Amino acid sequence: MAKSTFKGGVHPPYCKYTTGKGIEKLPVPATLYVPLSQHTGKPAKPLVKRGDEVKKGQKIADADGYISACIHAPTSGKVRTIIDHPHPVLLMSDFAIVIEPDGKDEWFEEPLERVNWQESSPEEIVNAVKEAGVVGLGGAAFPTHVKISPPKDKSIDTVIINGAECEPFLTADDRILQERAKDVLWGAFLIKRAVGASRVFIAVEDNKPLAIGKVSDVIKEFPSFELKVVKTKYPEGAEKQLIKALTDREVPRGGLPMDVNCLVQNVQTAVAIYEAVRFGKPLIERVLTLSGDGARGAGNYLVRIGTRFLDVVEMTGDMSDDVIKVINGGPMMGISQYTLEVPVIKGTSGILLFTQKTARRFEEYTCIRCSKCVDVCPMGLLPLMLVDYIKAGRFTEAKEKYGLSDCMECGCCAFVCPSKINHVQWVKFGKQELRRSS
Amino acid sequence: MRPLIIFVAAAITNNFILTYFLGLCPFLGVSARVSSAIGMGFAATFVMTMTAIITNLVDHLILRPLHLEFLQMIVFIFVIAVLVQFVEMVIKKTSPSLYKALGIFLPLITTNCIVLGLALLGAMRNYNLIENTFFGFGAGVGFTIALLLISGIREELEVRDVPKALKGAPITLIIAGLMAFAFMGFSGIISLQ
Amino acid sequence: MKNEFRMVIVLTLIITIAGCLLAYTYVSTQDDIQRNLENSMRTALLSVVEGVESYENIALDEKTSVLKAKDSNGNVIGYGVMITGGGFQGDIKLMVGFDKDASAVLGIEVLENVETPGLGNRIIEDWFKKQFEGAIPPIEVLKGQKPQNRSQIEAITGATISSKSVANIVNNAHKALETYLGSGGGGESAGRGEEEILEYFEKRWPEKRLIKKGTYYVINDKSGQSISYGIFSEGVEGGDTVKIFMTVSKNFSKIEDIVIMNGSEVSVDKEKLDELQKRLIGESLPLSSSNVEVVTGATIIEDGVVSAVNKGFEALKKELK
Amino acid sequence: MAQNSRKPGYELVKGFFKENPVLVQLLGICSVLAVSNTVVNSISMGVSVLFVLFFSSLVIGLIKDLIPNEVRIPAYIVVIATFVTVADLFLKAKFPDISKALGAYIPLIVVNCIILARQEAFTKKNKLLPSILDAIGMGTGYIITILLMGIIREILGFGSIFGVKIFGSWFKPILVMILPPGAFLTLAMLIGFMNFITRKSEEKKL
Amino acid sequence: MNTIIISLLLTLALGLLSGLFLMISFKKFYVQEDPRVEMLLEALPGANCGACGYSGCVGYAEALAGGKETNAAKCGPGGQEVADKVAHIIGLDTVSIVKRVAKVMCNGTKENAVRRSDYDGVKSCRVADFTLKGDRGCVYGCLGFGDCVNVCQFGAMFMGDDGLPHIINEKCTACGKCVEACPHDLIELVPLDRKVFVFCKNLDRGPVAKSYCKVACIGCGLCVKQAPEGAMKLEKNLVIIVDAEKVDEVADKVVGVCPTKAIALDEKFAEVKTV
Amino acid sequence: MNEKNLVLSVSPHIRSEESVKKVMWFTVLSLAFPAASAVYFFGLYPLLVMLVSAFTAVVAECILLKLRGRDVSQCLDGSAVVTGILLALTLPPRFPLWEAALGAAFAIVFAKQFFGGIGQNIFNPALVGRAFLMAAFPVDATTWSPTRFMSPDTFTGATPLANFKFEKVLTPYKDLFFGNVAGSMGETSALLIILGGLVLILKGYVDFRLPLSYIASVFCFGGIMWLINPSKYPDPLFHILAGGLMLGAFYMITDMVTSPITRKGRVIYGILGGFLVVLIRLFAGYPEGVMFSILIVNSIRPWIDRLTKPRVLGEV
Repeated sequence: MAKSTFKGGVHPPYCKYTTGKGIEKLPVPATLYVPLSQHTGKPAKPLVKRGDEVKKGQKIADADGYISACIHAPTSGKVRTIIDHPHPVLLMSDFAIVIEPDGKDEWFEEPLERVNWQESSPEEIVNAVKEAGVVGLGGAAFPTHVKISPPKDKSIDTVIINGAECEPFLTADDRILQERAKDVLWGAFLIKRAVGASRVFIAVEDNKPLAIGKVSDVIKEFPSFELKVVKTKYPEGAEKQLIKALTDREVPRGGLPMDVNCLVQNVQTAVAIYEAVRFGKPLIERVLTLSGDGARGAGNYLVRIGTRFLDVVEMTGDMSDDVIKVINGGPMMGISQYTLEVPVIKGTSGILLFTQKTARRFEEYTCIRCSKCVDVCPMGLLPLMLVDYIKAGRFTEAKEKYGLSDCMECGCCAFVCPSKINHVQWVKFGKQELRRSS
Repeated sequence: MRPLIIFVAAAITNNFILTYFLGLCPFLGVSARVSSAIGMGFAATFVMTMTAIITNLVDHLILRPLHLEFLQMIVFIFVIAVLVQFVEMVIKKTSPSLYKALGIFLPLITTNCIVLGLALLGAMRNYNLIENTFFGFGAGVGFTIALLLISGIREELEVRDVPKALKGAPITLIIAGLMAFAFMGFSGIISLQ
Repeated sequence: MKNEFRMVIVLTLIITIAGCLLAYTYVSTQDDIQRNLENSMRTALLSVVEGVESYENIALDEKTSVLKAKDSNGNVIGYGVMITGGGFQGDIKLMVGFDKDASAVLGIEVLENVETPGLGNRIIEDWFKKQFEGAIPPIEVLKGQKPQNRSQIEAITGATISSKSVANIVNNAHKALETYLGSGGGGESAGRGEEEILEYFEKRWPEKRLIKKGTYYVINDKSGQSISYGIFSEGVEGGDTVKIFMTVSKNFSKIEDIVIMNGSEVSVDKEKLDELQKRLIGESLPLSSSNVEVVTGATIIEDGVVSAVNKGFEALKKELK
Repeated sequence: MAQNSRKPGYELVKGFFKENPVLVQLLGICSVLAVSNTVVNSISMGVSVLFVLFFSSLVIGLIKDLIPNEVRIPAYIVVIATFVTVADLFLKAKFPDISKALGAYIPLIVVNCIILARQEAFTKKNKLLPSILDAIGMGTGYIITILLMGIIREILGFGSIFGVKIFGSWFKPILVMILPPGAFLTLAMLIGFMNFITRKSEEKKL
Repeated sequence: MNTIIISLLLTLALGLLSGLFLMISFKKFYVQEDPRVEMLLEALPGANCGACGYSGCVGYAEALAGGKETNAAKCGPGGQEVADKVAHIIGLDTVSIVKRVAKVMCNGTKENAVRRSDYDGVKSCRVADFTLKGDRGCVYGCLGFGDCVNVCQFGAMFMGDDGLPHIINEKCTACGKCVEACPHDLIELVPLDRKVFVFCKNLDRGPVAKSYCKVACIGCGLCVKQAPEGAMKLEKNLVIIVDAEKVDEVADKVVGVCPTKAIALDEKFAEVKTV
Repeated sequence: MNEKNLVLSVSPHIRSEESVKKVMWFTVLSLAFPAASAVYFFGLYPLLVMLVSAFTAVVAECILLKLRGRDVSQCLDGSAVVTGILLALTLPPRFPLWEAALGAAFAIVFAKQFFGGIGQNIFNPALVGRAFLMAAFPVDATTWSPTRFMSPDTFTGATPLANFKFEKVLTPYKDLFFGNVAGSMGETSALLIILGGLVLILKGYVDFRLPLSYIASVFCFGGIMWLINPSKYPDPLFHILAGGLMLGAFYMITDMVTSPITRKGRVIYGILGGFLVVLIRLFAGYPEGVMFSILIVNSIRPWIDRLTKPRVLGEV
């Protein structure tokens, strides 16, 4: 069977070294830094103040507005302060609640199975998800309760569980599928219920045979569920590309998946939803991949939100001395960090430690118009023209003629570019300028 | 067949800009942007076709019978100037939008050597009315083609690292020069009388 | 309102003054310009035919004209053909000199060309032109080889097409000259070609057939009965050559019809010629100058016509005997 | 700059280099490109343009107040055309060889933008004397440019100057210089060079 | 003679006919226009050369009159003279009387400001700031890629060895290009005779600011006390000079009291430049 | 923890192994195929021409970069060498060295540096150099010499195309394919050029659409004309084997900088180019049209790019 895929894309070296490493639970570190801004949308409002005692799972910050999410204490302890601390996404310091664990790790409310959780109404599911502070765990960290409660005029017929972890190095989703396939499917079941969809696709790339095997074992129990094996290609896991590959529907420009009656959720998010609905467990920890050639203890770890990268590294066996780059997320779209002080947040799908060998520096050369970037662009854009126009400061033209806003910054263009042009940086810059001017 | 050959020759193989150097002055300014190139191209094609018709009539009906060929130049240029002025006024009055799109190029065309050059070349080659019409139309199309090609190139060059001293007219002339190399390939396709 | 009138007046004034000024300049430079034209033609002819004292220009069509080169005695010593033909880039205008038999090329001169400078343009170089001296048409162009005979020339390296074009034009010139000479048995006519005249006769008497018999024509009726004779003839008077075609009744008594072909140096209005023609029809042969009424303005050729008619009459009689 | 403009001397000299009609104002490019393949042609064309420019400025300077604004262009252009025709006929009568070489381009002096542009830009707004000086200056500037083009192109393209070979047989003419591309490129280089110098001198001033 | 008479008649007829024709068309098709367009056309050379990028002088004049074009100096053939006239007609000329120059309000030299990371990417302040917040500890200070230097058309700016841009006052025309170019709004146009400046734009709390920059304003407020009432104020951990003249009067006092030398005299700053 | 600062950069943090230098020098390497045929058929002199041409190109690039105040080391990125060698390969086998050098310098200066240097040129520099030489020294640029395997006595000084155009003589396919014919030093052997081109295609430096559409287009248009009048026009196979078509198809029209950026655009570009080749070969004065056709499509390219913008995903 021809595996479905999309147009464009690249094949970076996958380096999925940790696919065979089971998920290990990391201990609670000495201090936790829980940023208030861990999701797309408005930062949460703190509910605690300096000196307060908190319990594990206690809500410490509340969602501020509709597109926002609440935050829970990852463990029990004392709030030392609320202060600016380096943030793994904003690239500068931002407010974080600093918690000193008391070591007891006591629950505020022990997660207990709710009766008849399988029959929860959509409202109940959305509510449970909202209370648990679940956000998209694939990286974008969009508040999940928003995503699973589409407006009345949009109907969703297809739920896609995104197990196509296409970023090199990352194996967290892969492991989740291998170890908790059934929970994932239950999560998908709940999402399907919440949005009233008729079918569920579980999308897994064909380079994850173990996960595929596991899922196909348990999927039989779920009618109207379908396992979809997709081609291994980056960025197969991007929403629009995945939808195109599985359903041949195209999300309109500037639109959302719900415009074509689809909903895409990451496998970990599905698990989080499952836990939130069944046990009322808030999102206080997540599985991430620690990898890269500088990581001595590469593997998949269950980490408390707020654990600093530094702590993760130290608890897993340190790193080699020549690490020169630390990345939050995958190598294609992740964010490089200027310090290891940054904490793990809900959207942290991986921590990559690169040495000189992997994280090579390149001088930007003149574009030779080889147009490889055009060939690989999954959005059908002309990256080289975009960069030309952005460089010339013609941002509106870049948007109107060359679709600047359609770029999803997947980095395929920059990856293949023989001139080592930083397309993504230019595009980010261009978008920022556009925002400023409007 | 002959009018068609004349058309192709004037439009491509003996392109006025690239082989006769006619019509270069506005060419340098107007070729900077595709939008103005299109406007100018259309306006020029229109005026040139009209000119070809009218000067041919004047030539064959008035000047030649009276043996006043030596007056060709002043009569032609005068007729063209009056014609353009008239067309401009009409467009301005009747369709302001068309005037915005085309009319503003009209004064530029009166003083453009390509128009008079066309009239005189047509007279020199003894074209009849139909041939001359095709000749004028072809020359206009050729002018438009050259203008479009060069403006397309120039718009791209705007975001490129052309040496400062060569920006504008010099690089345009260089492009024209290199295009003249390319168009040399067409020489001999149609040899014209 | 006043302004508008001023507009008209000024415009009119300016163009009128300009027109007059130009007309004046034109008139005063006309002679020089004409002379320049003549000169250039003469120079060109001189460069291809030696010893020309005077010449006669007969325009065959827009692109071709034959120049009859004469020595001081008025004898034809050769021909120059001024001809325009297609080259590689555009037209090439040549003056081709032929000997008086029109069999060999005496020389060529390139008058105008727009060939690629330094390449096709090399047709103006002497070595290339010299190749044509004494060449016998039709001329063939060889590439990269030395000519073997007098009908071959060597092409210019890298400019084969231009070389071939020149050879072609020379060949065309030769053809044109031959046709011209062949038609007129001396080739004096220019006003009307032989074919045209024959056509004219056919139109005039559609029921009759003209049959060429050597130098004269027999005119038959439908049934094949010969009814009259026709002949081309020429006469000279005061340095002018006049050529005629006439038909004579079977009994050699009357001119049945006559067409006077105006030579180029004889400038007489067409109406006058027609008038003269009409008067001659029906005149009895041989003609004497006295029995032809004088046509005003045509005196110059009248004597020539008379002598031509008589010469033709004599010739016809001789042929038929 | 501004105060200079009143001196008659400035009006004369400015066209030579500083406001050179071809290199700086980009006027009259067509004829410069078309007729500059030899020095002789360049001079003839240059002188013809100077002639026409001078007389047109003179005449238009004299009658400009009589001409209503609306028919300015037809009127000017007729005056110019008249002088061009005169020049054309004159050349045909007295210098047939040059007339032949310049071919169709003499008539095109009529639409040589330099002439009309100077009338519109200068003569129309100034007194007679400055206008004439301006015309002479601009005409000379034109001659300088076209001559420069002619010299460059003839030397490189024919290996000669004024038709006299100046190199030995070792020299191989670069034919392209006398073809259209050569014309375009040479002029491009001249204008580029001019831009370069202007830029440099401006930088110095600052 | 014949020829002359025929010419005369022909041209007379032609002139009259077309004159009348034009006259009638004028009356019929007359369109009222913005008078300024006429004036501009009058001022422009009328060469219709297209050097301005518009379709001839009319296009340029209309763009100017319509306010679409604000550059009065686009006419190549016209030169300065025409530019002046044009500017006058559309009222564009703003002559600055006091000479102003651009000044960089950051003293975060390589030595003073700590780098937080090793930047790898497009060498442009704006790009670096918008995408990665730059590579210096201070996200308010100079990024040091020289965007301002690159946009300066007058060669009045250069990048010093200290990692900061410097301005050559004599060449600076206060065109404001560099002000626009700086993503951190560090460059200000100031009168040449001003003395005291706050060479800092940092909004972080004192200890934080101090952790990455030796000369950061830590918002201690000592200077505010030295200055006349209302001449300076503290806002978001940063001192702001409200009334420059008053502050200049007590320059030495204000400068002397600053613990980090974030406030400095211009002359003192100038010394750094010459290095 | 180490004291060194961490590297801060925008994603992606891994890059492919390609670089401009690699692409260019590999292209130089692949030019060994046609260069080998040049040496095999015409002796060592062509090698000298290539060296001189490439050297001049690099020097010219270096000087211009210096004058323009750009990074001088760019001259060694290989692109100038490619231009120099390609130019040499399009020249007749006995082309004078100084003229080749002049052509290379012209190509670099006028077609490349004046447009902003590498990646910014509109016209293929090698072909501009070639066109310049064609116009500057028409005789030298069209003086062909026999291969080492041809008898000089019977050699007419014409290329197969010229032979056909002017003498209506067809050259055997075998000679055309292997290269035992007169012509530019690098264009004669279709076989070796195809090999070199295939290497580039497999390496991903050349989009197969370009040579394919170009050759196919020549084949089709040539074939149509042949069907119309087989006695007057050559058969399509002759068209694609003779002259510089192969060199043009694999090395010239495929130039990254001057070819369209979209796949659709490339196909159109190739077809247009092929059409022009047939047009010029059959109807114009020159026997060969490859160079002109590519220069002409070069100038049309901006419009092709403009009109073949790909559909953005989700665009209606």
